[in-house]
Amino acid sequence: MPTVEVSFTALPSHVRTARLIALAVARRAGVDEQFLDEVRLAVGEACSRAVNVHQGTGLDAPIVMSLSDEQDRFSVEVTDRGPLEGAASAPDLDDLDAQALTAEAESDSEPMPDLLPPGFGLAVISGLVEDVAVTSDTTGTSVRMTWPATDVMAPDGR
Amino acid sequence: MPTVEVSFTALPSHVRTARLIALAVARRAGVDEQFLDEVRLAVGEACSRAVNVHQGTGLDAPIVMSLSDEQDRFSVEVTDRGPLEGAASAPDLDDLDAQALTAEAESDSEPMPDLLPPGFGLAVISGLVEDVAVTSDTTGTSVRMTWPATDVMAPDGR
Amino acid sequence: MDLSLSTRTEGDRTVVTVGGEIDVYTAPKLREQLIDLVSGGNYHLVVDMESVDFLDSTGLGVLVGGLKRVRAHEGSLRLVCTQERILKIFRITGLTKVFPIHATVDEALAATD
Amino acid sequence: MDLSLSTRTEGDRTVVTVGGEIDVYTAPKLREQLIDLVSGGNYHLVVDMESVDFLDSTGLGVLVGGLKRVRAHEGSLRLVCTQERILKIFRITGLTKVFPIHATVDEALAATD
Ligand SMILES: Nc1ncnc2c1ncn2[C@@H]1O[C@H](COP(=O)(O)OP(=O)(O)O)[C@@H](O)[C@H]1O
Ligand SMILES: Nc1ncnc2c1ncn2[C@@H]1O[C@H](COP(=O)(O)OP(=O)(O)O)[C@@H](O)[C@H]1O
Repeated sequence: MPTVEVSFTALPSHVRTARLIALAVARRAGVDEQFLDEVRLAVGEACSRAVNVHQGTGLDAPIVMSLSDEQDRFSVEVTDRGPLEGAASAPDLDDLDAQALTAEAESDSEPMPDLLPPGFGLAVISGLVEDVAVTSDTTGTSVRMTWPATDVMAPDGR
Repeated sequence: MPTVEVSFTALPSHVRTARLIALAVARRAGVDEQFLDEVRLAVGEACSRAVNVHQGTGLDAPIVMSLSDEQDRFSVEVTDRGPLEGAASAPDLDDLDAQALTAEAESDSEPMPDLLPPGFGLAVISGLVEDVAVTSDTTGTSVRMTWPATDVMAPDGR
Repeated sequence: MDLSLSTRTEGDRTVVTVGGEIDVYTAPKLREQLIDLVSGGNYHLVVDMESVDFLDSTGLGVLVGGLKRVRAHEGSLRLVCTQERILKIFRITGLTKVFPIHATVDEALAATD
Repeated sequence: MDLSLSTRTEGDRTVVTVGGEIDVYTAPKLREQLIDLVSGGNYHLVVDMESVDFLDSTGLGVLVGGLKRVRAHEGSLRLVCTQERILKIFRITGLTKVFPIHATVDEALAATD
């Protein structure tokens, strides 16, 4: 099983560590330089989202990030124990600017104008990464992102 | 709990990934440049040893590497599910050259002259790292190594 | 890399120079800075992002929050950014239509649209 | 970084130039190379480690194995290494007393002790 699993409690500082780890392993797995920024940003979004879900629902369980390096693909799967944002609330990216402007009218009454709509992180991931799969059931939600890689680490590659 | 856990099946290629991860996180945790080579080598030795133990005893369980960044210390603990090499077989480092030379006399009859004595990896770690603790019980063995760090990632450091 | 922040006044505008990573871990620090500025009566902000090397949606949220706060006082929030990898996230989220984005601090200071 | 290996002949000696990381993952490749050379009758080896950036005890084991193999044929195995971080592991394991370690390939080729 060519998978390494990283698990961490739902803290913002661990998101940075997870991002750093994913970036280092992606580079080592032969993911092309042109995709590394994408890996860094998308993994960060997926982990931030998971941390927010756990913190928001008071879940103590760890977030799990699995890194797989198979053949010519490098995948990162981030799994939490919480629910997926309802499809109803998933924002239309084309609409975000409109939403931002609308919200502004009521900004004085809004206690947290910094909060973007739920599902924003997932929308960014979808806008960024070509190969994304989001699955969710009663045990939790998982976001799996895949990038092309030259398999420099293949066991038969020596 | 400021700990990130990395788990991986007992394969040599994962030792490299674990080493890369430990190095990246150590650097991020503020471990001084002068210790980074030591972290890289010692973590590699600890993981190689654990992989050998699992492979040698046919254990399927993953190896677990825990990274903790607490106050001014950075610790890496590598845990396996196997036994510790008997103290009787632990080599005296000063003696290794003698052992190497002795073994050479019988090298033609030796099928694997590349194998260093069991406990060699642990001996290297002890020779290298100032703060090491090895514990072992019926559930497995763990090697914990600690280095000084400036706590750049402290949650209250922002 | 942690977040670095510094501010200076240029006429009626305040330039906030941000460096490092703006993410779920550091965004609260930037958020506080923007709130402090607005509370102190600084309603025309120029956020210089040329030294930012990472920005995620939490960071975007804080910038949108800052924009809402200054607009509540008829103010402005302009960004300075030429880095393609940072611009990309504004583009895919459609926020290029919300923020005036300038190539230099001078251009942002001179802008009046 | 993976292991790189190349060999060339200089008189009665064979120079093996090694680069990258010698560890539990790549050591088998170096081991095969040394076994092949000895099987092919090359008993005087110079292993140039100047481009090695990582060496662990598995790698040391392979070098010790190579030394045993050539000595079984009255041969020699000399190392070329000036990098402090690589030398350190030879020193803490006492293997500096087992391997002749030279500063340059030329010095290793000229050595006859
Ligand atoms: N734009 C980039 N593209 C690819 N790799 C990068 C980029 N920026 C930084 N890196 C690399 O990512 C790793 C982490 O960098 P970064 O996240 O910027 O620093 P930090 O780890 O302090 O947050 C480093 O190895 C760095 O060289
Ligand atoms: N001697 C060293 N001391 C500290 N860091 C190093 C050293 N050599 C390499 N590194 C760093 O360690 C990381 C992994 O490097 P290395 O292990 O040499 O390459 P690879 O990851 O391909 O094996 C890289 O970020 C590199 O910059």
